[in-house]
Amino acid sequence: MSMNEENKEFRPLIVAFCCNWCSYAGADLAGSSRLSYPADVKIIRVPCSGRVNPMFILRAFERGADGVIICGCHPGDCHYSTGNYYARRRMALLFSMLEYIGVENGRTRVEWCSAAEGAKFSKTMNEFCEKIQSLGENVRLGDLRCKN
Amino acid sequence: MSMTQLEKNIEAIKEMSGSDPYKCMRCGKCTASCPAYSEMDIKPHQFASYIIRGDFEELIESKAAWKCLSCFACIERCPRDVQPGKLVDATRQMVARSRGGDYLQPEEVPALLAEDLPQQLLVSAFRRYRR
Amino acid sequence: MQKIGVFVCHCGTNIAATVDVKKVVELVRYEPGVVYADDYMYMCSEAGQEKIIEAIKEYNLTGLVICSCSPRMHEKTFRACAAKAGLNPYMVEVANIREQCSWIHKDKEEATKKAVILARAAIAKVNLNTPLQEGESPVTKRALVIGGGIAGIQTALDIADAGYEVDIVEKEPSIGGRMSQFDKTFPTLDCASCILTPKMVEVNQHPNITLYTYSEVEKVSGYVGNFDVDIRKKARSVIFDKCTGCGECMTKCPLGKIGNIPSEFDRGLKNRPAIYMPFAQAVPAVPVIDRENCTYFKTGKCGVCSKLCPSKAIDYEQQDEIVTVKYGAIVVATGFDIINLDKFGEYAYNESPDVITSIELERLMNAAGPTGGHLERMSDHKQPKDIVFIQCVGSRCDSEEKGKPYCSKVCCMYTAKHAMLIKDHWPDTNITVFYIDVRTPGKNFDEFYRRAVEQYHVNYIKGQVGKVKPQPDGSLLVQAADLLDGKQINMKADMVVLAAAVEPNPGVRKIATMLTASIDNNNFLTEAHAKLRPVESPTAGIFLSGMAQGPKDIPETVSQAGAAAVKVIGLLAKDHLKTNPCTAQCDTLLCNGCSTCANVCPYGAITYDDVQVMDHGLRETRRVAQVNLALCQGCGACTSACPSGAMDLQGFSNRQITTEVDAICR
Amino acid sequence: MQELINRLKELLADGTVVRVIGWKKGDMPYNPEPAYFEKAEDFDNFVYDGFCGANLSKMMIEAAKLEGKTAVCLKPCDTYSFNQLIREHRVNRENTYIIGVGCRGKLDIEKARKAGIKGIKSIAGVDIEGDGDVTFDTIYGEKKMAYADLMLDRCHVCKGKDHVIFDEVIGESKDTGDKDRFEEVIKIEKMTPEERFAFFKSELSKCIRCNACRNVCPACSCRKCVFDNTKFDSQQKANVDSFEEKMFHIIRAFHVAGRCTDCGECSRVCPEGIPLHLFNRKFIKDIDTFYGEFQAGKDPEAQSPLTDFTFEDLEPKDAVGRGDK
Amino acid sequence: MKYSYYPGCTLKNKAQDLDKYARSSAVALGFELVEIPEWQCCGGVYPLGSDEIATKLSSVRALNYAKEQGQDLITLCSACHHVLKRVNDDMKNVEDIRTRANNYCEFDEPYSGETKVLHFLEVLRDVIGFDELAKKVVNPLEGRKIGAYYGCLTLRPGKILDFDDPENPKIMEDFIRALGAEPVIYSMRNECCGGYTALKDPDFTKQRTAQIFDDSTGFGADCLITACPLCMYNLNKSDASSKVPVYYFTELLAEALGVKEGA
Repeated sequence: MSMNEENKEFRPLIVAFCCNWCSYAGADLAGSSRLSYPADVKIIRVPCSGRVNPMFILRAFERGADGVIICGCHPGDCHYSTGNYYARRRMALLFSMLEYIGVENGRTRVEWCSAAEGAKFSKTMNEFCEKIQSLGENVRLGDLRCKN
Repeated sequence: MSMTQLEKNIEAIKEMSGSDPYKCMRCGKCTASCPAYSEMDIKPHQFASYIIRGDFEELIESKAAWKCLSCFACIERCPRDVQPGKLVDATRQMVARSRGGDYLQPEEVPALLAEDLPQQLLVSAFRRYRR
Repeated sequence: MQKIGVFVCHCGTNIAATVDVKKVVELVRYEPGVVYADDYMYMCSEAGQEKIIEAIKEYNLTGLVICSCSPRMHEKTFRACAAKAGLNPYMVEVANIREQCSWIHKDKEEATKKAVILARAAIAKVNLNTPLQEGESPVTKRALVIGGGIAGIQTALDIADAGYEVDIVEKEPSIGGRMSQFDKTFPTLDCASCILTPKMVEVNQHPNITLYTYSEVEKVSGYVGNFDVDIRKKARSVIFDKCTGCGECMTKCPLGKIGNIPSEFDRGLKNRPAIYMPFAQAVPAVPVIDRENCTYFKTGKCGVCSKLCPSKAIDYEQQDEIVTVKYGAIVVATGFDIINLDKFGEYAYNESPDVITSIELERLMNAAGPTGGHLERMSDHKQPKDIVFIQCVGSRCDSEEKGKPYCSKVCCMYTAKHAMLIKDHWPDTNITVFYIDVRTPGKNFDEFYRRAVEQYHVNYIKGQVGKVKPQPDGSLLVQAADLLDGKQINMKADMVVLAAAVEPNPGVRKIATMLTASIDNNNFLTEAHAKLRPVESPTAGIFLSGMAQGPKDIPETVSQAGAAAVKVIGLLAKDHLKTNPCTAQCDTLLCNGCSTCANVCPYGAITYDDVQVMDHGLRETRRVAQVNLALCQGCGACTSACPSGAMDLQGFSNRQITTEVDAICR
Repeated sequence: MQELINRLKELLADGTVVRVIGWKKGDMPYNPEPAYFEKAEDFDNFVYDGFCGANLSKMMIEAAKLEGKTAVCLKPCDTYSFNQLIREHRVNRENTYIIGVGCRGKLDIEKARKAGIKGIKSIAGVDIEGDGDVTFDTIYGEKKMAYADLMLDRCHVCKGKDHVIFDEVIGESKDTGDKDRFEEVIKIEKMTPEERFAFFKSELSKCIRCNACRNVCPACSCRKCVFDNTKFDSQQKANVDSFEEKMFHIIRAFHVAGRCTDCGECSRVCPEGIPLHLFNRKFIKDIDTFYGEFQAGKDPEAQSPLTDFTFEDLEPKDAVGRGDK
Repeated sequence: MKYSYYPGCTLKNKAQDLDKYARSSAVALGFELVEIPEWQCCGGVYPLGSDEIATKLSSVRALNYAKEQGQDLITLCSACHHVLKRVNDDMKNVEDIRTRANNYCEFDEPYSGETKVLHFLEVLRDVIGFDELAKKVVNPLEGRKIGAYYGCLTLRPGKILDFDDPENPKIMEDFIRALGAEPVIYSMRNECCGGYTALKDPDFTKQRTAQIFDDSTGFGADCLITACPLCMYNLNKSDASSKVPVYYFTELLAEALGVKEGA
């Protein structure tokens, strides 16, 4: 498919990690409410935002993702009590590091989204796609060793 | 988080006084403890709310700051660690720094001097009343 | 290599209108591992499931990918379907092409493309799926309740009434807890012992309840359904079966008259003998000897109680005894006490005997209390005319040094109660209450408080007290603020009552550690979910009842006790517990033994053991993580914390998620 | 140094320990290397001077498994690493005898080379007790450098002169810190994203994946590195290789975040001179700013910031763009 | 035992009694007060703004001097005690103040709160011990009922001064017992005398001191002791009907130790 589309306008590739209990359900609600967002977003279901290993995020970027978003239960609402608190620290540090090495801000995002927030989920994804669209293709994060 | 101008001013007072007026829960223990209560036009517990509202002018013009004994009773007993006495000190600083409105002028001193007056009194009055 | 079947659902037109279902089938057919791909109108229907079962049999499928609605909708259905055909249910993955694709996209080409990618990710994942077995663990049909106050009593009674055996462990010589010290209860003003004592008797007589009083939990091991608990029965020095509870020993103990042993139950307002029951209605009605103070134990001389006991029940040689019992569930109902007031010197609690705490006031008003229910000053035994109540002493403080950050919740109501009770008995008393806020959420609560003001004319003043000054004439000068009227108040009082903050029983920290139940900064036990699982600890099989979980009044405690009992009954009703197979697993060869994972596990499911491992022919003893599968809930926090990648999560393994990422980014 | 040698010999002789980990003379006066000493005569080669920068704590992971106690010489900053290893249950404290050795800053021969000193025959003034300049006897004659000018960068941000864990201390230490620990990090933070990217690109592209940083790092003590196991492979090793190649230093820095004591060994051993500590120090700075000051290894009981949280923690979105305000 | 001694301005002048009796008592108790050379006034008040540096420097210099001598620093005046302890706490715990103060002072080695500041009473309690002090008393003050007047600056802020329980102190009462007299406990003992407002509102301080005398004598005190020259001044100025004599605590100490005359 990709062959004949190369010259078309840039469409970002976005990976979304959603926790099973809140944000994945929020995404389902967005779906059943027909609140659309771009097809660029592909969701991976994880049990908890605390399950998201920074390796997964870096892996996605290295494989060509242009943006990665992690969605979890609101702080205080984690199905497993505390998973999102650890995720929050982990992601804060990772994002700050990515900024530090010169990656554009905004390619990564964390959003807390409950099972009832279908509208918020859709709005978040629309915003995020727009942001990535404006940043363009991810070049810097493809190779952090920066050899190429 | 972006701040309003008022919040920025309060932040500066927080910095200067080492005390956070937002922590005040209006229990009044400071006012209950204050030995100089009767002398003060703005009461100790009101310092926090005046600052939060941004009524700096009124604070600066009040007599209260000069009536506080700096006895630390409110600082010691405040359950919220607001330490109103420090806000009072900050007010004195605001006055001194903003307009040099010192409460004590050097030329007043000779008339006030008593023979057995200890140096400690003069020194501390100068510090408290003046920049 | 897996043999995967892919089934793409039309969901009527729900999917098919936006996703070219046929094209999806064509495009995924040649994905690695896929041996069969087909579509159908309604995959979840009877006929759709039949189609799946047939394909599994015909193509010997080892894995399934269903491209349909959300797994939250039908994952269970398709897993059951796979199981019907003899396939492990955990070999099924669902690609969500409805909620997360067809319903939100309009462009058919785009939606089809995305559906294919989602299918590919699911296929890649199934390639790495392994069959998982739900574990089973048996359930011991007996519950332990730690703490014999109203919370523990109610929980135990409810469990016992449902037909299960319950043991109560209480560290004091009698059950009854704080409530037994109270005089009356709000908002109805019924007498506390009138409603509590019958329950205490019921506990004692219930065939399903065993009481361990004067006992403590010593050690806990095991996990939900299978706890082993060591209980230390402290030596009572009185033979339980022989004692008739006649009380002769207590009346004759020489220390009762001349000794200076403050009664714990009466909060030191009265002394007690060395052999004692905390109070007259104690359950069990068997005294204990306080060995630290007993003359016989100190000097070897005396022995009056032994000589006088008509049933020869005194045994000075008795030793502590440890019993080990198995339980399926444990309820923590360790209750509360009030804080130490040493840090509040400004209220002169330590200087003046006429400054008392609310619990002391309860004792002073109680007909069975040290003054026989007559309210008097401890200094001169005169009846106080002017009484000042100070609220929030040690509650709502900012720093740990000062007090507690939380609202103790019960003080506003019991102070209104105290005020009204005093006015009922001695109407000419002047009562002033200094408060910061009066908090009365609860049924009939605000009405109760208003009654104190409107009918009893209790003087409520908004403002805290700065200092209580004992005066040369024996009165107390209360220096306070009236914030609403803008006044500093200096008033004389005969008695000052402090509403001291509540805090969890100090022993709870040790117990929580033994149970691996988490505890917050204030030593309150944490619930598994603040809203949805309020009576369960995050540690499976541990339940919470009463003040141990947070400040609450008696009605709330009783309802929470009942709720905890229901959860226990629900657990004990099962013969076996199914365990979630999507649990963490530790690769012992990779584990560093660093404990990082155990630090983030919310369920205490990870322990560390020294085990023998063979690593490249080398036999070594290593400290490695072990996951207790009965406790693990599969959140995966450990996997992200593990630096070496030794910890992995079944069903959501590192490789599975990585491969999904790869498939999406391909 | 003689006092240290005497004491070590004594410990061996009286059976307190059965071996010692210290430094032995290298082929040049500026490259001593870590070594085991088991007999009195081994000490003929023992050296402890300004060039003994190596952090020996990591060696204790294996050494403490051996029969009998091992004495290890640790400088003040090394003891932080050792403490961190205790926290992670990686060393057996019981089997370790810690000699806290004095330190007045460790030296970097590259500094001399950069100052144009070549053809070194011998070096004087690097003894642990002295406090004068360093004198190089070179084939071009005698050259002098101030001790501080020759110090490793990491010693300019010294953690202090105190050993945080030891059985005994021999020799005096000096706090050689005279620079702000985060000065370099702040400098980078102040660049534009493009400049930052260019900077790291030029640095990281030098990496030859020799693994020296990983091997020397006391926090990188996994039995098997995640890059060497197959836990994150999706299909085959080839894929992983490229991932590993590209992301190695970021992932490594993240893995040691909250555990790295900032001992600076990674940068010291890098044959390409990549300032790898800049990654670790960025994490440390962020942790300090976001969650309160934390020094790994200071208190073996303290909870690591990544396995801890507060309800009011900073949101990830507020962790970035801080420089823009 | 040698201590660095910071007398402060008032003790060199109006409160010479406080100073001289302390010196003679110290000799009798076997420790030495070595006056810091060229000390400067502490300012009498801890700086009002936490961002002020200059006003803290005289204290920092005195503290650093004691550190260089390897001695603890003793004060007698309650104001000096208050200021020195608070500045020392800043130097120990507030990085910004520490850095800036050190930048000004340029000591050989930066000062970061190493010196231990002790009030003379703390030395009696924690080093000598009140039981040991009692043994050295030659003229026990038997039959005297003495009220300790603490005031504010010796006690508060309690956390930083770490002198005694600020609401319910007992160090001076224990001291009185050690001298053989009976302490009188009354609640005004830690309430402010009016302090420096005596300069402009002498009537107010008179109200305060009257309350102090009323309360203490109500409980039976026949005299008061204090450690503060300013309290002493205000109490002496009182025209309360209940007024009783006020002494510096060191004067009674010297008397009990039998060294008052030679002082």
